Amino acid sequence: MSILINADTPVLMQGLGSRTGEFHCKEMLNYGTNIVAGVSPGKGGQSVLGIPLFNTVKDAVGATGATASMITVPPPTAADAIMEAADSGITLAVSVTDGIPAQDMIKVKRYMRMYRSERRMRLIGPNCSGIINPGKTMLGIMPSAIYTAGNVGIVSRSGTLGYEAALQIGDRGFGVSSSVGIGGDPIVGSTFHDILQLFEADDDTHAVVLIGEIGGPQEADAARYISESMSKPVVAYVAGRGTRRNQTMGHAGAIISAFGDSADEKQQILRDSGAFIAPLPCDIGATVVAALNPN
Amino acid sequence: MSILINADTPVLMQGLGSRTGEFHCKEMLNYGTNIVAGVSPGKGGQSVLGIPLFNTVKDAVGATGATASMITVPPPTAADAIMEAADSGITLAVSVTDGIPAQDMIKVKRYMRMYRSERRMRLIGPNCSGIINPGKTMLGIMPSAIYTAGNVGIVSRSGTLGYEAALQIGDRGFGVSSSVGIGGDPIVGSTFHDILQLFEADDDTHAVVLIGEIGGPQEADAARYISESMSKPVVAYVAGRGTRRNQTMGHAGAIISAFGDSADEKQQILRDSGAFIAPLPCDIGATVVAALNPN
Amino acid sequence: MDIHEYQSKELLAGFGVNVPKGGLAYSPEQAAYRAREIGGAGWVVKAQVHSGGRAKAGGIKVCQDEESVYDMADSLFGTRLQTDQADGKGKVVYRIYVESLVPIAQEFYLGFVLDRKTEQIMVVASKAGGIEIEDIAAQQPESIIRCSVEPAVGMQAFQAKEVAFKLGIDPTHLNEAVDTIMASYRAFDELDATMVEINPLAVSTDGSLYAVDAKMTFDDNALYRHPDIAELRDKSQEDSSQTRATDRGLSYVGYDGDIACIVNGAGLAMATIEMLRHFGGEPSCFIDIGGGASADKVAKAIRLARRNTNMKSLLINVFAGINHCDRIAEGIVQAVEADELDVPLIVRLAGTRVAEGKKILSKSGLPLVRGDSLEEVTQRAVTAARRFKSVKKKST
Amino acid sequence: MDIHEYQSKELLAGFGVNVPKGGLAYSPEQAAYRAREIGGAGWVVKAQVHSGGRAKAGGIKVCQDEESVYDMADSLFGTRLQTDQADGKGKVVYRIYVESLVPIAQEFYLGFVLDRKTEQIMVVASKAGGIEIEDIAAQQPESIIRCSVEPAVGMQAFQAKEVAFKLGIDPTHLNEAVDTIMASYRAFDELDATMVEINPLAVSTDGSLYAVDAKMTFDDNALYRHPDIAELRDKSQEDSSQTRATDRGLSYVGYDGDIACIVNGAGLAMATIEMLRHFGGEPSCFIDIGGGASADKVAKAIRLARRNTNMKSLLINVFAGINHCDRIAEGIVQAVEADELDVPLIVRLAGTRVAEGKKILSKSGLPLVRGDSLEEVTQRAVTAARRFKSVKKKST
Repeated sequence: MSILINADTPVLMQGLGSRTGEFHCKEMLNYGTNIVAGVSPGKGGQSVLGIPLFNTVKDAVGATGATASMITVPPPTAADAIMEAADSGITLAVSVTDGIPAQDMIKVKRYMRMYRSERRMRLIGPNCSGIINPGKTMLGIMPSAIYTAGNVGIVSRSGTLGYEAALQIGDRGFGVSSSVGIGGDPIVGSTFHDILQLFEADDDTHAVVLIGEIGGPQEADAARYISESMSKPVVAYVAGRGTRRNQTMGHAGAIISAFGDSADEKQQILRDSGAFIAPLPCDIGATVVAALNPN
Repeated sequence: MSILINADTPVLMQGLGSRTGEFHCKEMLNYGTNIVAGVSPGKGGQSVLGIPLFNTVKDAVGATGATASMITVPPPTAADAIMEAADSGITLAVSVTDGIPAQDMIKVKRYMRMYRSERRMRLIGPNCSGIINPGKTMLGIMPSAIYTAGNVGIVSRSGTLGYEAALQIGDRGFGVSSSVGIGGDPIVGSTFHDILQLFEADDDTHAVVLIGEIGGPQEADAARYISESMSKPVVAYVAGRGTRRNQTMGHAGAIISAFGDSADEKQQILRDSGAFIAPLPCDIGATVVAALNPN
Repeated sequence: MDIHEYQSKELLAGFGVNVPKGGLAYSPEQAAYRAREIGGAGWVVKAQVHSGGRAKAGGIKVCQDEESVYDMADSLFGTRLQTDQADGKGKVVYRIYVESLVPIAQEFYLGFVLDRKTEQIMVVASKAGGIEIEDIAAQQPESIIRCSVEPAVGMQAFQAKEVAFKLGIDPTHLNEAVDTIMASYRAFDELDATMVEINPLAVSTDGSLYAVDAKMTFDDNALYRHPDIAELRDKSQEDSSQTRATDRGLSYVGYDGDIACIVNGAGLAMATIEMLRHFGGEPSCFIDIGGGASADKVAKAIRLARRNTNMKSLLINVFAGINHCDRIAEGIVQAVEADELDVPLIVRLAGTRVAEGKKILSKSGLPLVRGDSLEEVTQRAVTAARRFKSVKKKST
Repeated sequence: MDIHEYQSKELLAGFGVNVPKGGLAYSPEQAAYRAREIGGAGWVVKAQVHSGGRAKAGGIKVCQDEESVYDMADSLFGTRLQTDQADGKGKVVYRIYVESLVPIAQEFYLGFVLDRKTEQIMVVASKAGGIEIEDIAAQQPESIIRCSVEPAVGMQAFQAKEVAFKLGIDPTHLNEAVDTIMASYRAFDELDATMVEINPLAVSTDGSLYAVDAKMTFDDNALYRHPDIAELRDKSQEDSSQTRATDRGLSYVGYDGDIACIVNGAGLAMATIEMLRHFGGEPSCFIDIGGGASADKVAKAIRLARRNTNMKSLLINVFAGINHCDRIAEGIVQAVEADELDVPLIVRLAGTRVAEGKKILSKSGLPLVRGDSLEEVTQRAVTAARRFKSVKKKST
C-alpha cells in the first residue's frame, strides 16, 4: 500500500485546458498516474494528450468514474474548482495553486463541511507540492526522479524541504512510502495531524518525517497526536528558527503571530511529544537513520 | 413528566425590559413559571417585577443558572437574541416574535448548527405560541385558563388552532400533557417531527394531536415518523382546505407552493401514515376520544 | 410584496443582469415618445400589472411603428386585465412599459425560490422558456433543472456553470449566462426576495443574453431594511380593502361570498372558512386582527368588513391568547354603537379574559347572536346570512 | 500589504467607524493649512509611515497652534523614523496627517485577526488601550478580551455587545461601540484584510467614540479583487530592493549580513538561513524566485542581489519541482556573462532537469563553486565570503 492514492486510482485534472495543466499532466502521465479525464468548461468533447475533456467535473466523473482530482486552475477560480470537485463525488483533491485568498479557503472549508463525513472530499493543499507514492503514482508537481520507493513517509508544509528530505533519505539508502506536501498557506485542507493518522495506519510506512514551519497551530496539534497515538517513530524538523518577528518569508503561512508560535517553541513541543528532532535541515537523513535503528 | 420544560426549569426572559416582555412575564409568573432573570442590554443591575435584569444572556446564565429562555424582542433584533441564547448555554428557547425575515431565520439555524449536538440549543418558534405543561409551567403566550392537565399532547403550527384543540379536548373531559406551538413561519426551529419524538418518549402522553397547515414539508416528514416510529395514536387536522393557490392567509407559512403541498394532499399522507384524521376543525375533540377508545 | 416587471428589471440590472432597453409610460403619448427614444424597428408594449399570464390576457403586444405603440397603449390604459392568475376582478392597467423588441433565438426559464425542505435557495431552470413554470412542470417535467444553493456559502460559479451547460447554452454565451445566474442569486439574497423569475431568459438572434421578462417578490418581514424596495409598493394593484387593511395593521383577503369574518390568526381563519363552507356558506372576506389588538383596531376591522356590500352576516370569531377578549368586546360595542349594523352579528369569544369580554357584550345590550364553539358560530353565521337574504328578498 | 493610518481611517469611516477630522499634507505649509481648515484649538501631527511605535520614535506630536504644526511637520518631512518595529534603517516620512485633537476620557484596544487554529476571525479587545497589544499581553494579559467570529455567519450584534460590556463601555455609548465593532468586522471581511487594529478606540471627554489611531493590512492574494486598495500601495515605505523584487514577481527580504541568497520556496529559504548561521555566516538578502521561473527571471534575481554592496558571496540554492534546473542555469550564465561577478558564486541545483542544468553550467566555463547538498553549499558560501573579505582587506 501507501496512502491516499494508488496506481489504479482514476484521476481527473481540473484546468487541463491550460498550458500549466498540460505540463503537469504530461509529467504525471510519464510517472504512470492513471489520468482519465480533464475538465475545461466549454471544451467538453475535445481532448488533450489523448485525455478527453469535459465541461464540468460531474460530467467527467459520470463518464469516467474519476475519484481523485488534480486542480491546477489559477487563483481567482481555484476555490470554485475545489468546491465543484467536492460537490461532484471526488473523494481526494490536490490543489497546487499558489495565491488563493485566505477568505476563499475559509469558504471552501465551510463548503466541504456541508457534506456528511462519509462523502466529504479530502483536500490536500492549496499551494502544495501534492502527493507522490514512489514507483506507483504521483498526484503532484514534485521532481519525481529524486524519490526512491521505501518505508519512510514524508509530510511537509514546504514543497522544497519535502524534496530535501527525500533526497537525504535516498542518499542514506532508504526510500519513501508516500510523500505529501500539505502546503504553506494559513488555511489548508489537510493538516499534519490528518496525514500522520494515515501513515500510522499504513503498513508500508515504518517511520515518518514531519517538516514544520513557524506560524500556525498545526505542529502543536501534530505533537499531541504523536504523543497520544503514534506508534511509529517521527522525525521532525521545524524551519524558520531565527526568523524576524512579523517577517514574511515569501508566503503568508510563515508569519510568526503575535501569540507566540516560533520555530524554537515548536521544536520543543515536538521533542516533548517523543519525536526525533533534526536540529538542522541537513540532519533529516541522519535522524531518520537513527530513528529506524534506535540502538 | 411532560416535555421540554418542568416547573423547576430556571427561565430567563430576553426583552423583559419592554412592555410586551413585562406583560408576558407577569402571565407566566402567575402560572408558576420559574423566571429567574431578565436580559435588557444597558439595564443590568435593575429589576422588573422583582426579577433581576442583566446586560447579556451570559451574565444572566452565570448569575442565575437559567437554562431556558423566553424571547420577546421585536423582529429586527430577534435573530440576534436567539443566537445570543444559543451561544450562552441556554438549552431551550421559545421565540414568539412574529415578523422575523426568512433569511434571518436561515442564518439563525446555520448558527445553531455550529455547536456540537450535545450543547446545541433547541428553538421553538418563531411566531409561535410557545409551550404549556398544564398545572406545571408555561413558556408561552397561550390563554392558560383553557388548559386542563391530562394525557393528550398537542403540537400545532397555528397558535389559535392549538387553543381550539385544547378547548375541545377539555370539553370532552380529557386534558393536556403538553401543548407546543411550533410557529407558522416558513423557517422554524423545531418541527412536528422533533416534537412527536418527544411525545413518543413521554410517559405522561397517551395520544398526540397534530394540527398542520398547507405549505411546507413538515406534515409529510411527520407522517413518515408516525408510520415508522410512533406507538401512540396521533390525531391530525390540516387547515387550509379549499384555499386559493398562492393566496397568503395572513402569514408567509401558509402559501401553497408551486410543487403541490395542499391541505388535501397532506391529510391523505397523514391518513396513510395511520393517523386518525379530524375531517373538520370542530372534530378534533371527538377524534381524540375515538383514538383513545378505539373500540 | 409584488413589484412590476420594469421595477424587477431595474433591480436585476443593478446586479448586472442584461435587460432590453425600455421606458415607462403613463399615457399613450408618452408610450409613443418612449418608442422613439428607444429607437430601433420594433417594440413590445407591456401592461404593468401585478400578475403573470399577461400575454394570454392581451396585455403584451409587439408593435412595428410608433402609431401602433400609441394605439396599443391607448387601448390598454385603464382597462382591467383578466389574467388567469389574477382573482376574478382582474388588475387595472395604469402603467405601460415600452421595450425594444429582442429577436429571440432561444428561450429559457430561470427562477429562484426558497426550498422549505432543505432551507436552501432552489434554482429552477428549463429549456422550455417563455411559458409558465406550472405549464413547464405539467408538459415537460423532464426539462426542469434544479440546483440547491446553501445560503451560508452562497451560489458558486460552478453551480451556475452546471445549470448553463444543462440548459444547453452555447459555450460562447457561457460567461454571460454564469454572470446572469450569479447576479440573480445575489439579487435574491441581498434584497430578501422570496422569488426571482426571469422568463424568458433569451439568447437574441444577434447572440446576446437578455432577461426579456422578469418578476420579483419580496419578504414583507424584511422590507424594513429595504426602504427603497418598500417604496415600490403599488397600491393600485391591490384590492382597495386590502390596502386599507394593510394601512391599519390588519390582514385582508377578499372572497366572493356574503359572510364577513373577523378572526385572529391564519390558522383560525382557515378553519373558519372550512366550517362555513361545510355548512353551505361562503365568506365575503376574512380580516385577521393579529395579536394584541386594541379595541380601536377591532372597530376598524368591523368598519372595513362593512365596505363589502355583499355582506349578509358578520361573524367575529376570536380565540384570544395575547389578545384580550374585553378589548375585542369593547371594539365591537364601539363600532356597532357608532353605526348600527343592518346584518346579523355573530360573536364568539374564547381564551384570555373571556369572562370580562362576555360581560361587556351582555351589558351593551347589542343585538347579537353568541356561540361558544367554532361549530355553533359558523353554523349560525351561515343560517343568519341565508335568513337575512330571504328576508331582504321578501322585503323588496 | 500595509497601508497608512489615514488610509485605514478613510476605509473604516466608509463602513461607519467614527474618526477624528483630519487632512493629509505633503509639506509643512500644507500641514499648517490643514490645521486651519480643520479648525479647533488643538491638532495632532502624525508621520505617516508603515510602522507601529511612531509616538515613541517622535513621529506623533500634539500642537496647540498652527506655527507648531508647521514646525513639527517641517522637522519630520524627509527624516527616517526609527521605530521599534521598523528594521534597522527606519522609514522615511513623506506624508503627514494633521488631525483634530480628541480629548480622551477612556482608551481601548480593538483588533481583528485571522485565528489559524479555529479558522475564524478573532476579535481582541482590552481596556488598556493606547499601548501596543504585545505590551498589553505582557503587562495586563487578564485585560485581554477575545471573541471568535465564525466567518460563515459573520459577526453578530450580541457578540459586539458582549465585547463592549466586557470593556466596561458605558451603556450610553453602547450602540456606538456595537456599531464600531460591527463596522470594523465588516471592513475586515469585505476588504480581505488580514489585520484591523483600532488603538486607541477612545471615548472623548465630550462623550463621543473615535478611532484615534487605526491600522489595516491586507491579504496580498486578494488584492486583485480590490483594485482601489491595491492602489494604496506606497512604495516609498518599502525597501527599494523589495519594491524591485515585487515588480519583477520575486520575493525579497533584506538582512544585515554579506551573503546574498537566491532560492526557490520559503521553506528552503528558512533552511538556508539556518545553515548559513550554523556555519557562522549571515545573509545580506534572500530572493525567492518562486515556481516555474524563466531564465530571465533568474538573471533579474541575480542583478537584484548585486545591488547590495555588502555582498561578499552569492549563493544560488534551487531545488526544482516545477522549476527547471536548465532554465536556472541559463539565467545564471546569462546574468554573469553580461556582467562579471566580483564575488564568489556558489551554486547548488537539484531536482527537475538537474543533469541538463549542470551541463549548461559546465559548458559555460563560468568560475563557480558547486555543491550537491544543502550542507556543502551553505558552508562553502560562508567560507567564500570570509575568504573574500580577508583578500579584499589585504588588497586595500
